[in-house]
Parts: sequence; C-alpha cells; structure tokens
Amino acid sequence: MTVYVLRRLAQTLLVLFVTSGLVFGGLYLVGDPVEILVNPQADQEERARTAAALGLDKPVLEQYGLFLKGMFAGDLGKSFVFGRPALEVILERMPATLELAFLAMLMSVGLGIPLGLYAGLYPDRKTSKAIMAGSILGFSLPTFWVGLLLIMVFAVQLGWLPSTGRGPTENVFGFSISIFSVEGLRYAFLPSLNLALFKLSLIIRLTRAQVREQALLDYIRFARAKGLPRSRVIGVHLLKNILIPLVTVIGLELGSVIAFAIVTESIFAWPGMGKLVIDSIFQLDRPVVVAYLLVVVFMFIMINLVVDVLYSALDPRVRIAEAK
Amino acid sequence: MLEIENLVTEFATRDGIARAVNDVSFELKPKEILGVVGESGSGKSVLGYSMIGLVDPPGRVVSGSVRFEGRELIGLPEEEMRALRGKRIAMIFQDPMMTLNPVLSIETQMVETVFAHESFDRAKARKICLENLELVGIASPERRLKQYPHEFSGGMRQRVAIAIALLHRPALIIADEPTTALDVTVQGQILYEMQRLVRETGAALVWITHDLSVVAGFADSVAVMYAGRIVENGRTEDVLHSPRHPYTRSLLDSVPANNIGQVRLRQIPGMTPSLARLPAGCSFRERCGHADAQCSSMPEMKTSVRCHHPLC
Amino acid sequence: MKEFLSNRIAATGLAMLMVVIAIALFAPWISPQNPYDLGKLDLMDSRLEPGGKYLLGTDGQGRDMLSAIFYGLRVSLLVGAASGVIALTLGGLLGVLAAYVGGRFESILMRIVDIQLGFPAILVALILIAVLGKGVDKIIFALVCVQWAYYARTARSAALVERGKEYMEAARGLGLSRTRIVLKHLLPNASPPLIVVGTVQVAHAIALEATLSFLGLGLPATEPSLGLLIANGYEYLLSGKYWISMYPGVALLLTILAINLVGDQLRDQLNPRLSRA
Amino acid sequence: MFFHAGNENQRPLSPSPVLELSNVSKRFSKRLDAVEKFARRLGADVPEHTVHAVDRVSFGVARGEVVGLVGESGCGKSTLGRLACGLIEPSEGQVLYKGQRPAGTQRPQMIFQDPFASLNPRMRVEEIIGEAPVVHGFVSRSELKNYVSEMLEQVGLDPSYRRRYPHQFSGGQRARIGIARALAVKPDFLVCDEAVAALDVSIQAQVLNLFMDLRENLGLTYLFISHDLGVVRHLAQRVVVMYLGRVVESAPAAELFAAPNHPYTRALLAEVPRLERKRREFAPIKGEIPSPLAPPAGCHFHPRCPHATERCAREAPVLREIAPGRLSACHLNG
Amino acid sequence: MIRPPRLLAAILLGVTVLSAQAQELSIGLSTPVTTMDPHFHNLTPNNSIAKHIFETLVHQDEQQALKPGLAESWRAVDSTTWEIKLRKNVRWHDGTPFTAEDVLSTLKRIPNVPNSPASFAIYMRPIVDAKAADPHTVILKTREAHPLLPNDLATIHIIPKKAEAMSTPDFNSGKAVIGTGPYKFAEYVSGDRVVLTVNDKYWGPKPAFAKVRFRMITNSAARVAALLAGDVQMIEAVPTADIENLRKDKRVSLASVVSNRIIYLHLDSGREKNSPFVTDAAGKPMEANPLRDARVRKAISKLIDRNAIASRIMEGEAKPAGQFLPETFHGTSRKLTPDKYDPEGAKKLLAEAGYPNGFGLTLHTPNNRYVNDEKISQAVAQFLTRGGIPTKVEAMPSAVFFSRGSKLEFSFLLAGWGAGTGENSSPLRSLVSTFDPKLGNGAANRGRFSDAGVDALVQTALTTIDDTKRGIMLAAATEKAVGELMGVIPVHYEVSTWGVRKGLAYKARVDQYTLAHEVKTSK
Repeated sequence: MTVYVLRRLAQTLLVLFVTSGLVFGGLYLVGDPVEILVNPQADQEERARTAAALGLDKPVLEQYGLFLKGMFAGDLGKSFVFGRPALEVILERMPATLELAFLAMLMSVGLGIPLGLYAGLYPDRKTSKAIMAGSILGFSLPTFWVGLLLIMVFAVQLGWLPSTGRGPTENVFGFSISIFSVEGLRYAFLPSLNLALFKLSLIIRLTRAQVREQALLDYIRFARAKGLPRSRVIGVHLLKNILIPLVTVIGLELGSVIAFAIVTESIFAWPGMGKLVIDSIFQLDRPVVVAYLLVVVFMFIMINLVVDVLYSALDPRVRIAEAK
Repeated sequence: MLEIENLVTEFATRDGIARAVNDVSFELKPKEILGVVGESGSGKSVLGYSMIGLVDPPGRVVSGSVRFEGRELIGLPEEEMRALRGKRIAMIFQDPMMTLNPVLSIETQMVETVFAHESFDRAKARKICLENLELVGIASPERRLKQYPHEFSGGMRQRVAIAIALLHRPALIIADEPTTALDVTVQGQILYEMQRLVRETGAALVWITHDLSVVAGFADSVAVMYAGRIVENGRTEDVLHSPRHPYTRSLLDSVPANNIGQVRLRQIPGMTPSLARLPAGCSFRERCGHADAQCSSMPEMKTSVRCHHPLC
Repeated sequence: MKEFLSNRIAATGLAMLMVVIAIALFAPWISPQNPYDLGKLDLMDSRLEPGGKYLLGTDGQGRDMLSAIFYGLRVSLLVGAASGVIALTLGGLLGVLAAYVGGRFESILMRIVDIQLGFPAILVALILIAVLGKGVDKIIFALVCVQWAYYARTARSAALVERGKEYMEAARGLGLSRTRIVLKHLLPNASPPLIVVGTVQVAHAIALEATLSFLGLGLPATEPSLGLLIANGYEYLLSGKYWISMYPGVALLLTILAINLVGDQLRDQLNPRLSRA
Repeated sequence: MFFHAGNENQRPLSPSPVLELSNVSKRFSKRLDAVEKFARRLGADVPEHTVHAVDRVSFGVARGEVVGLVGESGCGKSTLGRLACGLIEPSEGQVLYKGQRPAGTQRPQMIFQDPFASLNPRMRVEEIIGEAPVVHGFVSRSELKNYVSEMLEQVGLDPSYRRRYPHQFSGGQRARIGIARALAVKPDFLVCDEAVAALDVSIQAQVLNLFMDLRENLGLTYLFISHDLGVVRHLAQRVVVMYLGRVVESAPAAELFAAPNHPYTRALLAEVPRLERKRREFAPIKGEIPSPLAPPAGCHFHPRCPHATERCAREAPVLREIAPGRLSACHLNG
Repeated sequence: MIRPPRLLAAILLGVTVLSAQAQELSIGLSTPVTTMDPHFHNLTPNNSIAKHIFETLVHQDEQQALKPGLAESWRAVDSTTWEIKLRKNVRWHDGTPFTAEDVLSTLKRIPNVPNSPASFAIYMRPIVDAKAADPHTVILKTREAHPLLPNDLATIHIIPKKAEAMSTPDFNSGKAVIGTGPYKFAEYVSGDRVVLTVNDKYWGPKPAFAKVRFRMITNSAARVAALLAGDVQMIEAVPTADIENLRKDKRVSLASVVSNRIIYLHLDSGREKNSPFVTDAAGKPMEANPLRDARVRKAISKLIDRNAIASRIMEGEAKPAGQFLPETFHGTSRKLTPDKYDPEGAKKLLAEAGYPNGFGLTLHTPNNRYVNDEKISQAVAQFLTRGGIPTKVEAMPSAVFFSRGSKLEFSFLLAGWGAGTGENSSPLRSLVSTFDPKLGNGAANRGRFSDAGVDALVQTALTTIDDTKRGIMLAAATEKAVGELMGVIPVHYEVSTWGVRKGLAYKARVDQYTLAHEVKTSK
C-alpha cells in the first residue's frame, strides 16, 4: 500500500507539471489576453501598460519559468481579470461546485443502486424494462437541453423551485455552504438533478449488469442453499460484491461530475468553479485556467487514490495481496 | 427418509424444451450414501437443485414428487422451503473458489447460517461455528474464522463449505461434484472426512460426480444418469462389478485405470445427445451395441435398470 | 444476427440506426435545400413555423430545419464515427500491443492511460478546442484524444485474457511470427469488448460534441451538427419557437438511443457469462 | 528414457535422446522498481517474490518413448512442458531438441488441456490447421484443402467440417482439432499437457485411443503430463513424479506402480480412487501442497511425509539411481 | 394519503412564500461583476455597479448628456485649465464630508492600481496637474486643449481620501467600499451576486428600493426564465429571441433604446495585394486586393439589406446605421443615412472597379461578443454571396478573434464599437484614423484604413474646445470616412432592452448601464 501511495504521489507531481506546461503553452497560442481585457477605447499606450502590469510583456518561456517558481511556493499566479491570487479565486468557488457534485452523486447513487438492483433481479418485469428504457433516455439526452427544460417546467410553469442561482450560504469551517438549509436545497435541487441524470442512468445500468453477472455465481446459490432469507442474500451477499466495482466507477464519475458541472453551472447560473473556468477560458485568464486544471487534476488524482484505498478496504482480496 | 418419484425438471432453451431431469425416482435411507454418476449434460446437477428447490428460471420442476421426512417438497411455499434449506437439507457445490462469498469473512458466512435458523446469541453461534470447523479438520479455528475465503486453499475452502453445511446437522446433504476441482491427495482427504462425518452425524448423503472411481468404495449405492434419466440404480458393488445397463458397462470399460494392460480402451461411439433433441425411445439407442427395434420405445425402470436388454 | 433480431427492442434500435445512417449518407440527395450554401438561404424566411413551405420550419437564418437536421446528422455521425474508428484503431492497437509486449512499454502506456482517464473528457476537449480552434477535423482530433484511452484499457485487459489462453501458446508453438500472432490471433479475439465500448463511446462522442457546441466551442455555425442546431435553437426554447431546438433534439435523442440500444444488445450477446445462462 | 541427477557432470546414458533437459530451472520473479526500492528504504515491507516453478530438472526422452509426468497442481509440470516446447526460455540450464534449442517448427508440439480455450474462436478449422503449414511453406495454398482434409481424417473427423468454426464442435471434437493442428506441422514429438483432463470419461477413452493409434502410425514420441495416474499408467512406459518444482522419482511405469519408492509417490498412488476396491477406509496424507512462493526447506515434501526426519527438514535429497533405470530423491534410501 | 408529488409541491410552495421579501429589488445581470474596486477594471458591469456606490464628478443621463454630479459646475478657464466646483454637503457613507482632497486622491490612485487589466489611466493622461483651490474647488490643467475632459470625468468614480492607499482586495472584501452614491455596499460574492442597501443620507433623489440584489445570470435563456419565474424583477440584455414573446407577456414589460454601440464591417484597405482571405470568384488565391477600392467597399455596403437583418436577425432590436452613432449624439452627421439595399447599384460599382465577376471573401466574426454577432455575419455572407461575392463565415470566440484581428490576420471582419464617452470622436479616432501608436490613434483600426483628410479633421476637432465647431468638424470627418470612403461599413446600432416585472419601470440607457436607483415603481 505504501508503495502504491508513493507511486501515485510521484505520478501526481509529474502530471501536474505536464498539465501546467501544456495548458500554459496552449493558452498562449490561443490569443493575447490584453486584447480581450483592455477597454476597447484604450490606446496603444494603455495596452502596453496592461501587458506590463500582467507580466505579459516577457517572453513566454520566461513567463512559464516565473510561474513554475511561484508554483513551488504555492503561488499559482494572479488572475488577470480579478487581480487576486488565482488559487484563492478558485477555492472561493469550489464549495459551490463540490456541493452540487455531492448532491448529484447522492441522487444518482441513492436512486441508481436500488433501481439497478430491481432491474437486475427481475429483468423480465415491465417495471424493469421501463427503468432500463428510462436509463437509456437519460443517457441520450444532452445535459444542457434537459437543464433548460427543467427550468421551464419546474420554475417557469409550475413555479415550485427557483430557476437559477444559489441559495443563502452558511459559513461551515470557513467554507460557504448552501445545502444545509431548506432554502439552499431548493436552489440546489434542479441543478443537481440535471447533473445527476446522466450518472443516474450510468449507475442503474452498471448495477443491473453487475447483478445479472453476480446472481449467476455459485456463492449466491450457496447462500440460498444455506437457507438465508432473500433479504440477506440480496442485501449482503449480492450488494457487497456489486458495491466493489461500483465504488471505482463512482469515484471516477465524481471527478467527471465536477468537470461536467461546467455545463450545468452555466445554465443554472450556479457560482461554481466550472462556470468560472469557462468564463476564464473565454477571457484568456490564463492563471485561473491553469490553476483550475491543476486543482482539479490534483483532486481527481486524490479521489482516485481514495477510491483505490477504499476499494482495498472493501475487497479483502486486494487488501491482503497488498499487505503481504 | 427421502423419496423421489417421477421427478421431471425442464429448461426452456433456444432449441426448445430440455428435460434435464426426466422421470427420476429413487429412495434414500438415513445414513445412506448415494453416488449419482453421469457425464456432463446428463442432468445430475439439476437433479440436485430440484431436490433443494433451487431450480431458477428458465428452469422449473414440472411434475413428480420429492418427499423428505414425510413432507412433500415440490410446491412448498418458498418461506417453508427456505426454513428447510441449510437446516434439514444442505448442499455443497463444485467450485470451492466460487461457493464462498469472496468479500465476507468466514465468520460472517458461518454465523449468518446459524442465525438463519436459530436465534442464539452471538457467542453461542460462534461457538457452534468453531466446533464445526474443528469437526471438518481445520486447525486453529479461532484464527481461521476471522479470515476471508481467499486466504484458504481450495481444499480448505471445501472443508469450510462442508462445515457450513453441517452446522444444523442436516438429515440430508447434497454434494455436487465437491472434489472435482481438487488434487487427488486432497480429494482423498475430503472423501475420508465426508465418510466419517456422515457416520458421526447420521446424515444421508447424495454425492453427485462424473467420476465412477470416486464412488467406488465410498457410496453405498449408485445411480447412473444418462440424458436426464437414471438408467441404472443399485448397490455400488453390484453396479461396478456387474453392470446391467450397456451404458454403465461402456462407461466402466472406458476408464483407463480399469483397463490396465490393454492397448486400446473400449470407447462409446458417438456423442452425448443434446437434452433438447433426444432420440425417440431409449436415449442411448443410437450409441448402444445392443439396440434393436424394441429400443425405439422408452424402456421402463425394471429391477434397477432401464433397458430392454439388460446385461447379466 | 438471428439472435440479435429476436430481441424486438434491439431490432427496432438497429432499424432506427440504419435509417439514421441512410439519411446521413444520402443527405445531399434527399434534403430539400443545401443548408450550408449561404446563397440559398433566404433571410426573409427565417423562423417560419413547421408546415407549409418548410416541413419542420426554419431557423433564425432561414435555414430549412429538415435539411439542417439531415446534414447535421451527417456531421454528428461523421464526428462520432470518425473519432470512434480512429480512437478504436489507435487505442485498440496500443492496448493489444501493451498486453502482448508487456514490460516497460506496457507500464508506461498504462500509466498514460490512467492519467488520461483521470482527466474528465469534457475538460480535455474544452482545452483542446480552445487551443486548436473550430472545425470538424479539430473536434475529431479532440475526441480521439479523449477516447483512445478507454479503448486502450479495454483492449489491454481483453488481450491479457486472450494472451493467457492456450490457442495463443499454440500459435507460438507453431512457430508463427509475432506480427502474425498479434494481428491474426490476438487482435480479432480482443475486439468484441472494443466494439461494445465503441457503441457507448460513439454515442458519448456525439453528445460531447453537442455539449461543446453548446459552450460555443464546437463546429462552425455555417455547417451545423445536431448539437449545434440544438444549441442555436436553445435560445428560442422559451419563446415558443420550439421547432428550432426540439426537432434536432429529437433527432439527436433518437440517434443516440438507437446506438445505445444496439450497443446494449451487443453487450449482452458478447458477454460469455450471460449467454451461458 | 535416460536420467541423470542434478549433477551436470553426469552425461545422459543414451547417445541421442530426442529431447534432453539438463539442469533446467525456471524462475518467475517480480523485481522491485525505483518507487518500491524507495519505499523499502522508508521502511515499508515490500517483498520481492521469486517462484521456482522448475528447479534443476534433468532428463531425456528417447525416440519413440512415452514418458508420463505426474504431480499435483502447482508442481511445475506444465512449466516443464512449455520449456520442452520452447514456449518459454529456461532461467538456467539447457533444453535441447534433436541437439538444438526448440524453435520454429523444429520443436515438440503441444496438445493443450482446455478444448475451448486452445482453439482460436475466430478462425475456421481449415485456417486453424492450415495456417502454420502454409506460413512455413509445407504446403501451397492450392494444396491446403486436401492437406487439411487429410489431417482431419487422421484424427477421425469428417473432412467436410473444414469450413466450420470451433464453437460448432463438441469438446471431444475440439480436442481432435487441436491434435490435428499440432500434427499439421509434422512433429516427431508431442507434449500433451493434461490433454484429456477436461473430457468426459467416454470421450477421454476415444482421445486416448487416438494418441495410441497416432503413435503407432506416425512413430511419435510423447511427453504425457497428467495428474491422473490412471491415464499415465495406461499410456506411459516411464513415469516422472514431480513435487514443488523438483523431480522426486522416476522409473519404468510398471515398476513404479508396483513398488513406488518415494513416500510422495506412495501417497499419490494410495489416494487414487480405484474401481476394483471394496469398501475402503481412506487414510490420507496430511496437508496440502505448500505455496511455491515459500517452499519448505530441505526436502520439499517433509512437512507431509510420514517418515520425515530432522535431516529432511535441513537437507534437500539428491535424485539418485536406486536401481537400474530408477531414480529417487529421498534420504530414506540411505 | 397525499401523493408524493403533491406533497413535494406543498413543501416547495410553502417555502417560496416565505422567501418573498418586500422592499427588495432583484436584478439579473448578463455579465459577471469582477471586482468592487472602481478603478481596477474598466468594464461595463463593474462600472455599472460602481455607479450605485460611488459617483463621478460629471453624471450622464440616459442619453449620455452631461449632468452635474459631485461637481455642481465646470468650465474651461483657458484652453488648458478647467475649474470644477464641487457640491457641498455631500457626505461619504461613513459620515465624513466630501472635499476636493478626495478628488485629488482619486486622481492619484487611478494610474497606480496594481495588476489592473484595463485601467482608467487613459482618461487621466491629458491631465498634467490637479490642485484644490479651496475645499470645494478643483483646478485641472491639461497638456493641450482637451475639450472632452468633462466626458472623461464622467467615467471616473471618486473615492474618499482614506481609500487612496487601499488595495483591490480591500475593495473586494467591502472594507474600502465607501462612496457617496445612493446605495451602500452590503455583500459581494464573486460570480454570484452583489447586494446593496439604500443610503438614506443621499443628497440626490431617494431610490425606490431599500435593498438591491444583483444576480449574475450569464446564460440569456436562464435570465429570461428567472424573470418569468419571478425570481428576479428585472433583467438586462433581453435576448432578441424572446423579445416578441415577452412583449405579449402580461407579467413583464420591456424598456429599450438605441444604444451607442455600432456593429460594423471592417475591410482590409491597408494591404496593396495578397490580402489573406481574398480570393477570386472561383475560390483561387488572388493577388489584387479589391477591398482597397472605395467603390468596392461601397458596393459591399449596398449589397447588405440592413432592414432585413434588423427585423429578421435582431427581431427589431437594431436600427440600421449609416454612421458611427445615432443622430442624437454630438458630432454626428445629419446627411448620412443607411445605404439602401441596391444589388443593381452594387453590380455597377463592382464592374466599374474592375470586378464584374466578383471575388471571394471570408468574413471573420466573434461569436460571443455582440448580440447575435455570428448570425449577423451569416446574414451578411448570405447577401454578399447572392450579390456575386461568395463569402464564407469563420466565427471564433472573441478571445481569439481580437488577438488575430489586431495582428491583421483577416481581410474582412465584423466588430462593434460603443462610444463610452458618448461622443463621435471616439470611433473616429480609434477606427478610421491612421494607425499611429504615438498619437494613440487607430488603436482599433484593424482594416488599416488611412486618409489624410480624415486624420486632419479629427486631430483638429480633438483640440477644439468650442462644442459647436467641434461638432461640425466631427460630422465632416464622418461624412468623409464613412459616407464617401467607406472606411468601415456600418450595419446597425444595437438596441438595448431591459425587462421588468409589471409594476416597475426603467428608463433605458444608451450606455447600457443597469442602475437600480433609476428603477421606479409605476403604480
């Protein structure tokens, strides 16, 4: 396990380094941030001043060198647009995205596993077929489209839920969190549902496939031959075996939920970091984009690491093999 | 104690209805060991599942009766059947890698079996588990109880499975090829233990296998299955020394260990037919050296053999 | 095949897919209008309701929606299929090679795959498109970059299973060359799971392209894909001009649905464990 | 059959064995990489595994002989078979087939255990059998059809099955196709690795008969690897017994079955279920085969041996000639 | 038993009622506010928020006419000296009185805001000296005659003296946000919202709402949805697609005005030959650059049906343009009218110029900068293609577009220009004056149009203090640069539209600012 963690950490450093280089270089090629930042009225002198103020007057390699130097000191540069440390800008927006991702995962796991279980256990029932058809639909609908439909139905037509934005926040351990109040949840419901739909379908389908595979295995038959009640055969024997592969997938998907939040946040005006990064890309706010990617990549790697550790905690086979 | 009469189990397959168990009848007395011998596809495993009510769709028991300790098991409500399973009838399966749940500790898997039928406190349940592990010859059961299946060797796993089957001292144990995946030395050990345990606990045992030589010297009686039917049924010595069905005869003749010094083995022509497409009449007709016109009708089970022309 | 058609839903999916592919292939001949030719569009015909001169109405540019959907289908399928085929070939070959060659090549390649899979697809595509600019070729490139790793991983694990099988040893024992073994024996047998992953990924690619278009980073507006048509019509959704976004949306939905249905059935059929039952 | 103990100075007794293994070892090891070494320095417990699958084995097989190789699973018999076919390279020692390293078509052909996994499911029978002969130039494409038909007939299959795929055959038929594939490159020597273990008894008999016929008709030499002593007894002229990578006994079949020398061989024979026995009492040997990752010191068999002494735990016995043509590795032999 | 959906609805509805609050105005903004520092980033949404909290010396009304603000009056003492009289009895939000010192501090801080991506220094540059004559009089000296000083002062928000040394983070945290304006700072959450409360001590008219909540809803459909759902009472930048529908909707009303932003086409009139995206009619590269010929540019202008674009693409939210600014603005020409759609005339002109068979073009356009920018370009391309100039459209995000455009990589581009100061000199100087970094001219002249006559007229006008004379010169320059030489081809003026819930009223502003204190209740 130690080796494993060490290996992953070494990889993380390498990945972060490569990512920073690629994104830095890539955005340099896209265009000149000064063009987009300055007021159109600005004359050439003002443009030069801006370039100097943002450090864009230096050769790109020197800029990158400075950036790397700062990176080792934990400084990812200052946002061009906000004039604040890029990391600070991102961390400020992170709780919003994370709470959305968390709610979305909660919905997809909380609904997906039971539905998938049902569809897998009774594959021939009408309800199961309906669940599967629904899941294919959830797979096929573009997120952004569903997002607006949700707003139209639940906010504009029915008026049940707020259309956009984030509810009142509370300060929890220095982070502003909105989902601990009913009002906050009302705001978070539609966006997280929107974000959850795709994952929900995925988890339903995965669970079902797993159930159908595992249910054929001898240990299930043996558990039944022991005279165990059905609830225990399904709830313990089957479920635990299904959960193991699912944990991996859920971990990976949490990463992608965070990334896909970009779309949902744009539609629901949710002030998260996904929205921030898409704006930053369009504004060529390089420090924010680079910092975002570094933060997100770091988070992914950590999530994956946690998932792997969790995996070995759940699966005794892995646990022992590593400990030996 | 166990009476099976005209049991029929069918599977719906793509090729049509396959009768995996076809008109099977036999009886079993307490403490008796019955060897059910058949080649792959002969329906011997399905026979085992039919007895314990574990035939899953697309299969189902169509007709016949399984009377166990005076109760009819066919058509018994699931909950009553569950109460019997593991308590009065236990089953052991072939692949010891697959029968134990890989992610649950041995303790969990044993204790839950105790709790499935008794409401002891946990300490007592554990004690029963430990006793049973010892009974099947597992050293340091305290330590072993905490372990997971993958920490056991194949033979040890099968012993654990046996220990679980014995937990409630069942009256009947059905063992579906439990030693096929094991090495000969381990197989020897398991057979030895099984014999001892059956004697000690007074259970009857149905031992399903494809290997005739396993039942020799082990089982009290043997039932030979071919294409879903029992074709011959009798005391082990009788069946092995003077088989009366041509199929049993051929089977014995094709075992190399039984034919030392012969350059060529006797072989049965042709292949085992698909259960969904059996020839009319005697299923063995097309491969039998003695077949004649009479064989185009299904022979009755008479004096322990289902054949128009039993050998002497 | 017979088995395939025995499942009614899957057969419907296949039929739908055929129709969709036929439409995409023959779009220039069956469309009432060439929606890419700006000279053919009449601004005064913009936002017409369905029916009348234009069966499915027109968009803000006066583009016939029916033609736009036909052509859009062509672009979407092209993007999905081309990126799928290239990624499958590239990833499949690399994965199979990794499994066969092993050693350092395998471990380095699989690390890259892990890292690539760690990145969410949308981010990679987003950055790539932002850097590369718009265009069908660029979006295909971006999608290949996103997808190849899935194929490589699948191919490797399938090839590892196959490599351990005795027929591979037999092939070596018969003195066949490495190239021959990889191409004739390993690759064909490692491909069924690739095909299953492929159907999922093609559907995914089409959806991803639509999303990128929505974010303003997809294809050029003058040659819209289904995703771009939806994105363009998106702003009319609230105003009651539903047809501009709804019809392409339905077309996209049906396309992805068809691919998924076919993929589902393929998955069930190619899974040896399930077919045993 | 010609043996020489684990001593390199002893030359084979026969002037020209077809297959000769001298002092062959095969180790599978997992080496540490940079990160693991670093972790070790930090004090983490990172093991370096080495499995001695085959440990200094020497023997030869003469032309026309049938040698049975027996042992429990994990004893290294399959690895030995693969070494003999040149499918893997020995870590130490030498494998010579007709005086050369087995390579190309100049090597023993292997017959595999699993009739399902041993045939490429995406090739037609014609291709499976004909691929290698065409590639190696034994036959031209135009002759292929006849050649494949000939091979199929040789193994007792209908030549009209040429265009079918493996999944259209039963287990026994597949085993025959596997044999035909091997025969198609005109080998003199077949290594059969549990070749009948997966087959039903009735089919097993058919395939065993086929092996006997082929030997007669083509003058083949066999190395017959099996855990089933009954099968080995039926076929082999000589038997080699392996335990945890080492040869513990070898002898002419009749002598070995009549009077096994090594305690392991004796245990093995005692456990074989036999049909002729009356109601028997099983008296099994203790325990199971230990993990090859951590084999016991000294004689590998000593923890299970009823006759083990303190010496057995300390010192590995040498494979020595105990009678003409018989070798055994046991301290009990003095 | 209550069925789940109804139960859910009941709970949700219950809470909605509770959340409604009186006396609060909620506004949906279209672009994010990036800072609370009024001098950090010269950007419309930032300035718009700043105008609630801070004030400028000179105010502009909804038509950008200059009005007294913190300055009661201003006058040019001589051609380079201005005397500004400050309003008395104005107090900062913290209670301290407003004086000339505050103005001087503000002027000092503006050029020295660290990391500013777009500073206000450009408006300060003409000023060489600033003094306080007394606590309520400021004397400003300019390098040369600078008639636009009052316009420039209208962009500069005055901060208190004690905020001079404050950093941008101090402003963002709210600590330094002390102004004199009608609203006080309450909360700023980056990317999400700005909350302001009313300043009871404001010297001017009292705002109608005690509390204002600005929410950043950048997706336009979502913004409209929020208005329709009643989550916000007002939105800015109503998307054209929804105009027709909202007009019919009883719950809302719209306020619109022709803005100071022109959408125009710029053509490569700099390169003599080998303009990068000019081809012959068959699409083959062509050496000659037809765009240098004013007749060709005029022909292109005549090929565009501006009315069709305004009605079909913009759904009426645009006014066809014949010059840089609508006629109501100072310095515009009365003679220039939008070119009529005249394919025949265009054909003649093309033939005259030597291109009877036309030629090929690629029109480059941003796709996220102006209202319907990409669609307008497509429409323009449609018209040109039909008129014998086959035109392709290449759209890109503005980040890419402006970088490439400024590197002169295009031959034909669509862009927009908003005259921030509300005066015609701004486009004349930046768009059609000869590119000259030293003078600061032609900064946005991406077509490198150059005409000595235009340059001379603009330069003279820029130093003419007399408004009337200056106006005449600017009009003349426009007539020459646009009407005669077609240095840029004007397409239309954008119409800015706000949507408000029934019961509210907003006077639409040409400068596109959304000002809460200008929102009135109409009951």
